Amino acid sequence: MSPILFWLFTALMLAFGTSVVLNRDPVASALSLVASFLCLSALFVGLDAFFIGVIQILVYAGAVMVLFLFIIMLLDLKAEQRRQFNRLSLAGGGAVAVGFMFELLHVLNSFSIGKNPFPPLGVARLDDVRQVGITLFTQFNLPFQTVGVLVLVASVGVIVLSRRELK
Amino acid sequence: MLTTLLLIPIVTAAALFLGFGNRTWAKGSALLQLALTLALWFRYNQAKAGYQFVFETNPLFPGVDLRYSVGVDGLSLVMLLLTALVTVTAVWFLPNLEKRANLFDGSVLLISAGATGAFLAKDLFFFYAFHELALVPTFLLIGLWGTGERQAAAWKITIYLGVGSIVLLAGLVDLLMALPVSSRTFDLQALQQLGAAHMIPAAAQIRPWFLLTIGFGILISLFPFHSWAAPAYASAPTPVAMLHSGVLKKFGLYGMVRLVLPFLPDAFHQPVWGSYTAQDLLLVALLGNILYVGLVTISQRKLDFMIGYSSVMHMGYIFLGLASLNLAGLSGACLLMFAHGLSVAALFAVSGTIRDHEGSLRFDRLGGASKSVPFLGICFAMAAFASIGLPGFANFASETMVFFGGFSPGATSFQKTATILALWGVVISAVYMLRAYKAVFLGQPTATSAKWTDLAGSARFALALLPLTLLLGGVFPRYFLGYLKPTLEAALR
Amino acid sequence: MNPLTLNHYLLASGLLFSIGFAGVLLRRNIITIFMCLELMLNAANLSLVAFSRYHVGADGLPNYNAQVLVFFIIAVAAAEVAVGLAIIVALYRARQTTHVEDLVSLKF
Amino acid sequence: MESTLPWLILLSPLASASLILLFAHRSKALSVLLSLSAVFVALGASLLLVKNATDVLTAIPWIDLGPALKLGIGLKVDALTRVMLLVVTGVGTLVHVYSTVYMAEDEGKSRFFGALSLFMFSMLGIVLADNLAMMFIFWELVGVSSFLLIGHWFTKESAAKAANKAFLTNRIGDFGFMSGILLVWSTVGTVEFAGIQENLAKLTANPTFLTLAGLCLFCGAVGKSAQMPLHVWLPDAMEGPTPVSALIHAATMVAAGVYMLARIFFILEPSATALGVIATVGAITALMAALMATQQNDIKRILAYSTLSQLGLMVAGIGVGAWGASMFHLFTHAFFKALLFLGSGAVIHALHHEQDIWKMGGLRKTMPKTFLTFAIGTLALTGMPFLAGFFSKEAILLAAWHKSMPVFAAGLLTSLLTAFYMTRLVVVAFFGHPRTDAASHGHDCPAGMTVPLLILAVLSAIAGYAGFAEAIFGKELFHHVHAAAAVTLVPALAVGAFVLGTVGAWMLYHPAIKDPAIFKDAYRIKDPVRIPLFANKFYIDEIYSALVAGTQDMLAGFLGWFDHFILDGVIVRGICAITWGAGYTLRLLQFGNLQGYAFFFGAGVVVLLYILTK
Repeated sequence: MSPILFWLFTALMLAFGTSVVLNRDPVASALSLVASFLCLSALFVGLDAFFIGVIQILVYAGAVMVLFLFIIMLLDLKAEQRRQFNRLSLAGGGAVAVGFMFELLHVLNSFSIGKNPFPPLGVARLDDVRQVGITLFTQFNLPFQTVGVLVLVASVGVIVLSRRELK
Repeated sequence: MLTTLLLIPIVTAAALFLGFGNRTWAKGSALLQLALTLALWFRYNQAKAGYQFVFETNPLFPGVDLRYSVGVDGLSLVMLLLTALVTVTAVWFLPNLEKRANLFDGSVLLISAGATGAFLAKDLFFFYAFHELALVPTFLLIGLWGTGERQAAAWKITIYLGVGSIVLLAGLVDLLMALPVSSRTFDLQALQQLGAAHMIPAAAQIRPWFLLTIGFGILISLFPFHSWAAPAYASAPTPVAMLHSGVLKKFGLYGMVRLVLPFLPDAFHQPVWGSYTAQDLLLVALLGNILYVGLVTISQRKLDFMIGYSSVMHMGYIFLGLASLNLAGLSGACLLMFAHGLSVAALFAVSGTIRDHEGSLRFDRLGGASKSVPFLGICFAMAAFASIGLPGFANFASETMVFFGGFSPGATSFQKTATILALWGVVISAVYMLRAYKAVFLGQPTATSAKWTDLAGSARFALALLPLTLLLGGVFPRYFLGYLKPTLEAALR
Repeated sequence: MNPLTLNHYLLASGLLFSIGFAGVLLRRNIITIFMCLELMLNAANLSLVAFSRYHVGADGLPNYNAQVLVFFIIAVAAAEVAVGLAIIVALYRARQTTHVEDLVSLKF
Repeated sequence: MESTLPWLILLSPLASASLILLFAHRSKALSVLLSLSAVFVALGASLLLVKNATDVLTAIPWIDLGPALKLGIGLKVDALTRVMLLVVTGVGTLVHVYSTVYMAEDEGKSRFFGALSLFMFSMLGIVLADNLAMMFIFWELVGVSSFLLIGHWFTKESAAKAANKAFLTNRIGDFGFMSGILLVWSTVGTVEFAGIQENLAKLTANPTFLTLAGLCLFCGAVGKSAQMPLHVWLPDAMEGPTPVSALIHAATMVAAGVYMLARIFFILEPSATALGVIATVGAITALMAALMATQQNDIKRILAYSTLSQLGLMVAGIGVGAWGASMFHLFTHAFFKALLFLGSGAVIHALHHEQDIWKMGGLRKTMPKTFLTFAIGTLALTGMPFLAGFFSKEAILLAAWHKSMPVFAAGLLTSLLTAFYMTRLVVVAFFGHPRTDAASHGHDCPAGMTVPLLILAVLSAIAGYAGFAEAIFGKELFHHVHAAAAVTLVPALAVGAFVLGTVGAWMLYHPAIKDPAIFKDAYRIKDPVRIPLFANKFYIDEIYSALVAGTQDMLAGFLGWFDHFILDGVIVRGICAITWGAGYTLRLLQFGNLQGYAFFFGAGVVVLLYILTK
C-alpha cells in the first residue's frame, strides 16, 4: 500500500472517529462511525487482509450500524440538550487519553522491530479467504463452535430481554 | 463395597429431595449403612496394617495424581462404625415436621454421607471435599430448623468453620508444596510413606504444622477457637447436634492423626517460642480446653449449652492423647474419639427429647424427671457417667490410656505436669455433669416434668444402642484396640 | 516518503483507541458510549491485522492466527452489540432515559 | 477350681446387677431373688477359699498395647484378700437379707437391689484386684454404686445433694489416687502389686518422689475412707437407706481405703514422712469426728461420725506401721458397726422414720431384742473388755505407744469419747420413758431383720478372740496383728478410758432424760453438754461451701462471663467487626457513576503500563 493512501485513510479514520465523539446528534455519530470503519477496512485491505476487510464492512457497516440506527430511531433520541461535557470528565478523559498516548509513543519509540518495513509476501497458492477458512476450521474449530454457541445464547438473550413484560 | 456404603445415604437423600419416600426410607438407609459397616467390621483383617477393600479410579486429570480412591484401615473403620451408630440413633430422633420433612431427613443423611466419605477417602482431595459436603446441610439445618437464635448460630458456625476450612486448605497446600515436585501426590498412603521417610526437613515442617493444627483446631473447637461450638449445638436440631458433635467434629481429629502425626512428626519438637516446643504450645491450648472450658461449663445454666461446652472440654483429652506422641496416648485418643462421639450423641438425644417436652432447658425449670421418664434418666445417666470417665465405659478406658500416655517413658516434665493438671479436669467434669443430672432428673418433680412420657418402642433400642456400645468398649477395649493398633503404629513410625 | 512500518499502524491503532476511550469518558449518551466501545475494539483489530501482516511465515503467508482472532472479535462484538442494545432498550423502557448520569442505582 | 472361685465371687453379683437392669427391673421379687442368690454364691465361694487357705493369682489382659502399656484384670487371693472377702460377703449377705424386709414396701426395690449387687461386684473387685489400675476401676465403681444408693430416694432434695457430694468428694480423692498410680507407673513401668514390689528399688532410689507417690495414693484413701479433710460426705451419706449405710458407709466401702493402704504398705513403709502424714491425718480425724459425734442428735449421724472416728483410728494405725492391727480393727469394726447401723435401722423402721434420739426413749422395753443386740454392739465398739473392739483397738494403741505418743494420746482420747457418745446414744434412745407417740409404739422387727442382728451380735462378741480371728486371718497375717511387744499399761489405760466415758455419760444423761420438760420442743436445751462448735461440726461444711462458692463457682462464673463477652464477644466478634468495617469503608467507592468507574479503570491501566514499561 502506498504511504499516501495509508496517511489518507488513517487521517480520515481518526477524523471520523473524533466526530463520533464530538457530535451531539447520535445519528451523526453513528454515521461517522460507519465512515470511520470504512476507512479502517481500507487499511485492512492495504495490509493484504482482504477477508477481514470485507467482513468489517459487511458486519459493521452492514449489520451493526443498521442496528444502532434502528435503535436510535426506535428510541427517538434527540441531540443532547445538556452541556456537552462537564469539566471534570473533560479533564479526566483528556488526562487518561493523553497519558495513554504518551506511553504508547514511549513504547513505540523503544520498540525497535516495529521500525522495520513490512516483509514482502510470497506467492500464495490459495486465496486469502480459503487460508482464513482453513486456519479457522482446523486449528480453531473448538473456539469457533463455542463462538457459535455464544452467538446463539446472545440471540436468545436478546429475545428474552426485549420481551415487553420484563420483570 | 465401600462406594456402596457411601452411596446408600447419598441415594436415599437424593430420593428424599426429589420427593420420593418418607421417614421409613431414612431409617432403612441408616440401618443398611450400619449393617454394611458391621459387615466390613467383621470381614476386615485386623492383623494387617494399611488400607483394605481399596477401590480407586485412574487419575481424574492428566498429570495430577488425583483420583477417587477409597479404602479403610483400622482407624477409619472405627470412625465408620461411630458414624453408622450415631446415624441410626439420629434418624430415630428426627423431629416431626409438618412440611418439607423429606428435605430435613435427606439433609441429615447427607451429613452422614459426608462424614462417611471423609473417613473412607484415601485421597487428600476427597478427604477434604467430603467434609465440606457434610458442613453444607449442617448450616442449612441449623439456620432453617434450629431453635433459639438459630440464624446467628448458623452464621457463626458457617463463618467460623469456613475460616477453619480455609486455613486447613492452606495448610494442605503448604504440606504438598513442601514436598519435592516429583513426589507430590494426593494419595494418603503414598503421603504417609513419604512422611515416614522424613521427606520434609524438620525446620520446614513448622509452618504447615501450624496451619494444619489451627485449621483442624478450629474444626475441633480447640481452645481458643471454641466459641462457635456451644451456641451452635444449642440451636441445632437434635439429630444435627448429634451428628455434628458426635461424628463430624471427629473429622478434625481424624485429620490430625492421618496427616499431622505421620507427615510432620518433627514439628512437635521444634522450638517455637523461646525453648518451648510446638508440643508444649499444643499442651497449653488443650489445658485451656480442659480447665478453662471445664470451668466455663460449670457456669452454664442450660442443659444444651452445658453439653455443648462439655463436648468442647473433652476434645482436650483427645488432644492430650495426640500430643503424647506415643502408642498408648494415641490409642487412647482414637478410642476416645469413638467413645466421646457416642456419649455426646446420647446426651444430645436425651436433651433434645426434653426440649420437645418442656420447651426450655434451664436447670431451674427442671427437676425430678427420673420419676416420669426413667428410661431417659438411665440413658442420660449412663452417657453422663461415661463422659465423665467412669470405669466400665469406653471413655474411661481411653482416658486411662491417654493419661498413661502422658506419663510414658520419654515424656517431658512439662507433659507430665500438663497430664496431672488435665487429670483435675476429671473432677471438673464430674462437677458439672452431676449438677446437671441432679438438676434435671433428681429432686422433687416439677409440675410439668411429672407429665412427660417416656420413650417408647424402637426409639428405646436406638438410644440404648449408644450406651451399650460404650459398655462394650469399656469392658473389652482390647477388641477395638486390635483394630487400631497396626494403623496407629504405622502413623507413629 | 519513508516506507510504512509496523509502528505507523500501531500508532494509528493507539490513536483510535484513545479517541474511543476519551469518548467513553466524555459522552453522556449511553448509545454513543457504546459506539465508542466499538471504536476501541476495532483499534485493537487494526493492530492485530498489522501484526499478522508483519509476521510473514516461511511459506510467505501472513500469520492467519491473528486474522482468525479478529474474526472472533468481530463475531463476539456483534453479539455484544445485539445484547447491549437490547439491554439499552429495556433500560429505556424502564427509566425513559439513556443518560448515564441518571443511571446510578448501583450506588452504595 | 481354685482359679475359678475368685471369678465366681466377682462375677455373680455383676451377673445379678446386669440381669436386673436389663430384664428383671419390672419384677421386685425376681430382682430380690437374683440379688440374694448372687450374694450367697459369693459368700459360699469366699468361705471355700478361706477354708482351703489357698493363694490364687489369675489375670486376663484388659488393655494390651504391647510394651507401651499393659493393664490387666487380675485376681489375687492372699491372706489379706481372704479377710476382706469374708467381711464383704458376710456383712453383705446379712444386709441383703435385712434389706428384703426393710425395703419391702419401697417402690424402687428392684433398683435398690440392682445397685446393691453392683456395689457387691465393685467392692469385691477392689478386694480381689492384683494391680493398682484395676483397683482404681473398682474404686470408682463403688463410688457410683454408693452414689446410686445414697440417692435412692432421689425425689428428696437432700438425698440427691448428698449423693452428689459423696461422689464429687471421692472424685477429688481419686484424682490423687490416679496421680499416684501414674507416678508409680512412670518409674516402675507396671501397676501390678507383685511387679512393684519386685522393682521397689527403682522407687526408693528417689525418696522425695517416693513420698510424693505414696501421699498421692493416700489421697485415694482419704477420699474413700472419709479422712480429714475429705470427710464431709460421709455424714451426709446417711440420707441413703439404712442397710446401705450399714454395708457401704460403715462396714465395707469406707474400709476400702484402709485395705488399700495395707495393700500398698510396702510402698509407704520406706518413707517416714508419708507414714507420719498418714498417722497425723488419721489421729486428727479420729479425734475431731469423736468430738463432733458427742453433739449430734440424729441416731444415724452419731453412728456416721463414730465410723469416721474409727476409720481415723485405723488409718492412724497404718501410719504407725501397724497395718495388721488396722486390718484387725477393720475386721471387728465391720461387724459391730454393721450391727449398730442395722439396729438403728430397726429402730427407725419401727418408729416410722424417726431418727432424732430425743424423740425416742424407753425403747429398751418396747424393742427388747433390738436393745440387746444394740447394746452388745455399743459395748464392742466402746471397748468393753473381752468383746471384739477391745482387742483390736488395743492392738492399734499398743503400736502407737511404741511409735508415736501423740497418736497414742489421740487414740486414747478417742476411746474415751467413743464410750461417752455411744452411752449417751443408748441412754437417751433406749432408757427412760417414750417421749413421743411413735416411740411408745415401738416393736421388734420381723425375723428377716432380727436374725441378722443376732448373728452380727454374736460375731461382734467373738470376732476379737485369737482363735476365731486366726482361723480367718491365717497364721502369718495374724502374726502381724500383734507385732508390737505387749505393754500392760496400754490395756489398763484403754479400760480406764472406757469406764470413764461410759460412767460419765451415764451420770450426765440418765438424770437428764427423766426431766419432764424434755417433752417440749425445747428438748435440745436439755442436753446437759452443749458445745456449738462440735454440734456444728467445726463449721467445716460451711467453710467448704464458702470455699467452693468463693473459688470454683466464682472462677467458673467469671470465666463463663469472660468466654461469652470477652473471648466470643470482643475477640471473635471483634475480628468479625473489623471485616465488616473494612467492607463498609470500601463500599463508599461504589459511587455509582459509570464514567467515574471507567476513568479509574483507564487510569489504572495507564499506571500499570507506566510501571511495566519503566
